[in-house]
Amino acid sequence: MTLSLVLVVAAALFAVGLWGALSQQVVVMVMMGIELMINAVILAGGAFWWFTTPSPDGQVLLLVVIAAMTVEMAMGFAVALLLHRRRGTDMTDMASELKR
Amino acid sequence: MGVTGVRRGIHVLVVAARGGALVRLSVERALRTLGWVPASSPADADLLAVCGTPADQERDAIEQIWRQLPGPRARVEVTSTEALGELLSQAASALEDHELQATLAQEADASAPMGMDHEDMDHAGMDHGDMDHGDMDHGDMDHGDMDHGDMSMTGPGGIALAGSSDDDRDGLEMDVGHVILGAGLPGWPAGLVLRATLHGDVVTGVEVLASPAPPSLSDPAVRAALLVDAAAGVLDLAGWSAAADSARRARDDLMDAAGATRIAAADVARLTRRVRRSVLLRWSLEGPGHRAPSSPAPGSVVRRRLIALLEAAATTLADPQGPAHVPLGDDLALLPELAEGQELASLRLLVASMALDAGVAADA
Amino acid sequence: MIGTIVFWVAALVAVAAGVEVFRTDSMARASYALAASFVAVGVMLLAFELDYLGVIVILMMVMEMAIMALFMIMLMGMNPALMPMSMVHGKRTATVVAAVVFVGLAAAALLIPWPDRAGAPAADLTRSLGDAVMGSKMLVMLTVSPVLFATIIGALVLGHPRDRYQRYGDDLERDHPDDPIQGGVGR
Amino acid sequence: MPEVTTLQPWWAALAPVTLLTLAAAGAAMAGAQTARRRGDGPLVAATTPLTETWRLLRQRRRVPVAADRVLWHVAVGGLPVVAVLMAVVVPLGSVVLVDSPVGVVWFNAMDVMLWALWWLAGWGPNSTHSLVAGHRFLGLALAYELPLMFALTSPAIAAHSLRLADVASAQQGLWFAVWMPVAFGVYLLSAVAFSSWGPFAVAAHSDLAGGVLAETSGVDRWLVLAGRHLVLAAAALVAVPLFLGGGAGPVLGPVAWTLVKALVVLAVLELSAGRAPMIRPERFAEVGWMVLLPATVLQMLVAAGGAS
Repeated sequence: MTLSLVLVVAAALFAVGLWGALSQQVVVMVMMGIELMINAVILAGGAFWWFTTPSPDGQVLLLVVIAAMTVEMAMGFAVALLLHRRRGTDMTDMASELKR
Repeated sequence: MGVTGVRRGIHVLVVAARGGALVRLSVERALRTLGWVPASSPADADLLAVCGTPADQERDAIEQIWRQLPGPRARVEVTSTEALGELLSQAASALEDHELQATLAQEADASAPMGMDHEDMDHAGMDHGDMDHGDMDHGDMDHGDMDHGDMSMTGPGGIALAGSSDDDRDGLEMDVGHVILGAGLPGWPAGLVLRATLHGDVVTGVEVLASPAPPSLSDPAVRAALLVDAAAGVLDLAGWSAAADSARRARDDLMDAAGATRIAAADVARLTRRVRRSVLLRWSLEGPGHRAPSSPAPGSVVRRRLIALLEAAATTLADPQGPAHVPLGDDLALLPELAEGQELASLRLLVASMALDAGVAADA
Repeated sequence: MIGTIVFWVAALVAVAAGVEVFRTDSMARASYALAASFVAVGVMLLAFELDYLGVIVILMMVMEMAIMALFMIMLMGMNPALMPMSMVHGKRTATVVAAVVFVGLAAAALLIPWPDRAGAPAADLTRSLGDAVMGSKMLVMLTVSPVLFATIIGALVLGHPRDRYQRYGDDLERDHPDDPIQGGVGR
Repeated sequence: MPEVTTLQPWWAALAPVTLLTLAAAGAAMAGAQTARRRGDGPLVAATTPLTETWRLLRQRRRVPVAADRVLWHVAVGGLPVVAVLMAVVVPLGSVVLVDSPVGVVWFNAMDVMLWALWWLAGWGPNSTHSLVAGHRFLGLALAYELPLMFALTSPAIAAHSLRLADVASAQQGLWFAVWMPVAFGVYLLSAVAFSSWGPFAVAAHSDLAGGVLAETSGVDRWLVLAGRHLVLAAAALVAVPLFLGGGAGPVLGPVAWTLVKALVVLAVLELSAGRAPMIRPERFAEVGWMVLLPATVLQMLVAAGGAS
């Protein structure tokens, strides 16, 4: 296993996530796509850290990425839930305008 | 019983037909002497014991339950307490009869929807299998106007999907379903059939489809036994099986022809004290069956009824000539009001606390 | 040797499960496919001796997906008996963009001459992470914590259907909230 | 850092066997208690797990219409696997199968796996009762998990390490259970809860017709029931290095002491069954967040103070 190969795996994960985030209609499915992209970022980050500079700083950065992902999820679900309650929709197309 | 050498640990699903409550008590007592175990659901059971004579519509339900027994399986229909031991030992040997079980297994395979895997989507109109589980109603889906075209409201396997409703408590959709609650549930009153509307796991409506026919009893010991049995049912559903088992022992003593009534009366008194004193029970039952703040009486309906049941049993034993308490009719009518907004599990507690098998309902 | 095999199996699982997220019709399966993808990435991190981060990824993502599955079902309303449906728009554009991005990233990964490793990992990586978080990088954590806290509050405010006036009355005059089911402490 | 030898991988085969033996002992204890309550003799009581195993292995399995078989199998088979994974990081005296530097977090991750497994066990069969039970388990999980996390942090803070062997050896003289009673109590309570056992048996309870077990039969049912005892046994094993001084003790060797202590903890967990009414998640959630969580945070501060 070399850095390049691991990065190709990460790129594949990222591309799958991107496809989902762009093509899915339902808010939660879009979020799953974004999650998958962050998953790829975590993997790539881990690989970079291991193969180039294995210092503690890199670990802290990964920790921050993981924290950012939880924030994304929590807020995403909250907004999806609110959207659902207020408008009875979970489709991105129908939520494209933020006004009621 | 006179039955020896029979395998222990057989799991038995006891289903009481309308009016079969008394027979059920005898059967459950027999199970205990045999070291057999009451099953919690058809999937758990080796043996189906039908107590009393089922009416026609009950027969359908029982057939469906029978189909859900995984096998090796056997069934007995107990209409009277005579020859009960013999019936049960025959059933036990039927379980060991390999030829018979092979035939039953073939039958099951022929009637069961085989290969109903996720990928097989075209088995519409199959037999539902479980009458009290997958029986969801049709509903509207508001994804329907999007670009995935016409969808049938029925999913694969002929099972209807959950629907939606306007007055949903949590504001979410697609979680409205209907379940039929009836025979086959452990500790369920003989003959009662309910149709519950669920929003997720919250009950929003209850309709009584069939009500039980409680026995009219002259023997105070038996009357007390039914009351204690009802209390045992509540305790079981509340999760306190140690107390439930003490109650069942007292009940079996009361049913004993030799008459261990005096011992049983002391046991009931002890159990009542224990139930009254349990802080955890009081706390735990504050949730289910807790009335709206408008209700004058504070505390849990279920707990009050439970204590009243045990007290009624004690009174009946102390004064055999005493009155037989409130009739049941108007009490069951209260159920929809009490059940609304409760969880499915709490509905079970409420129903159990009504002691419908005993035919007397304690004042709430 | 075993480590390498585990790594590549995990890599395969991560990507395959990622694809399955969008292929399946079942909300539950989609959620748990994503969880599987995260678990596989967690295992891969373990191969980089990132024990703490690897296990944390597994822990958090399984937890998150267990809850996410509920949201998926809640908002999309499917039961295990599923009907196939396509919930996709702009499929062609998405496919093209994703393919181009993949080719670009993969080419970059393979063609860029990555630098050699500078320095060696600490003997106890978990301890070194802890020292960094509690020492030189404390400011980062001090920033992350209020963000997480604000997220909890914000998400609750947005997501909770009942506010405190509905629970405690217009003048907050009730001792006990008027909830459908009373909580265990009575607040 | 204490000397701990990592065993060769082929010893791994012993892990499930040991854990299964422990779990069988636990199941026998629980069976004996139930049998005694029902008035059966002690011999019957002790053999309950065996007769039940024999019965279930002979039973055919029935799959309801349109069940999600894949996820159901994951749930059913996952329980024993997670239990074994939980237990492999526990040091038995001076030997350990997997000497994870983050053993405490590993245990935590495995208990979170149970969130997924119990819910999937409810989802799989496509039945109202089991699905409601699965949801209800998640409700309970949200209530106990955060206090549990803080309870697990306390010993780690006091020992300055997440490695279970370090945590065990940091308790020379005084067990963490003695001066961290809140953390230990929350740990025991959560162990019962994530095994869906005793007063927390919310995922498999009679008030929902057996909950996740409502449609489970045959070998599937055996795996769930055995998996539950295995998880209890694993939790009891992990409690030994975390709170009970690991293998330390007079006369007997460290391996024996670890097992003896684990058996005692297991007895406490197993015998909680049926002793008290069910602690309903909707009632318990508030207790978890408003009482247990602050209590465990305070406990953590005490642990930090005591350690420095």
